[in-house]
Amino acid sequence: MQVLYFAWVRERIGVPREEVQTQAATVAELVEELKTREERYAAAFADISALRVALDQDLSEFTDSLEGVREVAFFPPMTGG
Amino acid sequence: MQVLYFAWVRERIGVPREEVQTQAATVAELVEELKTREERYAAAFADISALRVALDQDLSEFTDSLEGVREVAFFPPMTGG
Amino acid sequence: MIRVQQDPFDPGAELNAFSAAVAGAGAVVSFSGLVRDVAGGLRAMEIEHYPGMTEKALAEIRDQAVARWALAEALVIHRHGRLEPGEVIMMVATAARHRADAFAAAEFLMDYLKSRAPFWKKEETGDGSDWVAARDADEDALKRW
Amino acid sequence: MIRVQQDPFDPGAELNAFSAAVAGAGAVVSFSGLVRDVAGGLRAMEIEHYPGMTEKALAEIRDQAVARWALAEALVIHRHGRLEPGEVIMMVATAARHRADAFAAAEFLMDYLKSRAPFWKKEETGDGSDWVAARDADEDALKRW
Repeated sequence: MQVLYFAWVRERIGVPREEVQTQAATVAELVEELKTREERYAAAFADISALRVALDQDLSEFTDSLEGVREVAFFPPMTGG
Repeated sequence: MQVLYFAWVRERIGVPREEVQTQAATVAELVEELKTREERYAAAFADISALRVALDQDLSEFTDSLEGVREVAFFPPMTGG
Repeated sequence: MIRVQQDPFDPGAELNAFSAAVAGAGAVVSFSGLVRDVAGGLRAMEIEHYPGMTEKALAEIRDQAVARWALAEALVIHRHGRLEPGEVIMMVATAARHRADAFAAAEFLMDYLKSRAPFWKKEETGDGSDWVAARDADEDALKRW
Repeated sequence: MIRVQQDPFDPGAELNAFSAAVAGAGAVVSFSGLVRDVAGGLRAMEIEHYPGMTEKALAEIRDQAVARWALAEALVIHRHGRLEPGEVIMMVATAARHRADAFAAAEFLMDYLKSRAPFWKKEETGDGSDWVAARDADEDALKRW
């Protein structure tokens, strides 16, 4: 699946998007998997409560299933307007 | 003193303003005095609850004193905006 | 800033000038009131006002809003005379650091202006002409402030 | 109407075009958000967004507002990219028969747009650059709707 990063999450991880092959069933499992990969992921995902996630461009929960999902995006709370 | 009329009060009385010589102590007394003058005043002041009064361009009460007042204005509730 | 005038004005140009003058503030709210059509077909609206008291009442309302919400600026423009359907009757604009203040102050200005500034509207339709009645909802709206 | 764009836009011209298109409605409310100065002196603001999701989120928020307050129309324009102090970041406009609906819908749009549309602001000052933190007050504002 495509994994996208925005704002400081993007800056910490160093890329705006990447293709990720995973067996993770939920967002939370995907996060744990990414954190074990490299230090930059561990740094970006250190405090999950400071992050938001969107599944196929809909705001979602970290407990949500990844079944059928093609695009996962991680970002800090929005500050538009 | 100058007495001014606006909107349908003006239309019923037939003039936008007039000089009135009166000994009335309050707005309510002035209204009673005007009502005895002519039918058009009686018609305009028939229902006091449908009217508002301003003394020297400040919204006021019918019980307020006329002492020192130079300009009295009668009109229906405002409908600006 | 308070303006009471017979001539039309351009709300967009006023909004831009207002925003440029309050560049430090992050939030600008505007309200514009337009002559809308009514049952029977509106031909025109005639707005009567009380010269002198109008400017005084609007300035007082504006000053109250500026003091209460620490606004950077507040603008009120209100027309009088004869207007056609679709024309802009009036506008208010408020500028503040945060949007909640700008919104609250604009609503406050409108609520007071509706029921406390000496303007009266008369609608001319195919059936004749009639003074617009004050709405209870407008008087009630004042109670929240 | 939803527009997400990098180019500047003219809020006054947008307000006039919006008002002309909803001539039947009597009440038009607009909000514009400007880049304001911050402590340390703001050089520029960079707005990042999530193409695709942004338009989707804004359209959903707009549709909710139109349904809930029976608006004649609602407009949202939001810029992204690099902006200088004083530039207009975004605007919303709402049109309704009565002002209470137009005001409520505009505040609702702003509250949701602030915390639910995927935009992120970064401020560049003399001391470096930093992402703007979300305000608790903005998240709390959603609870009233």
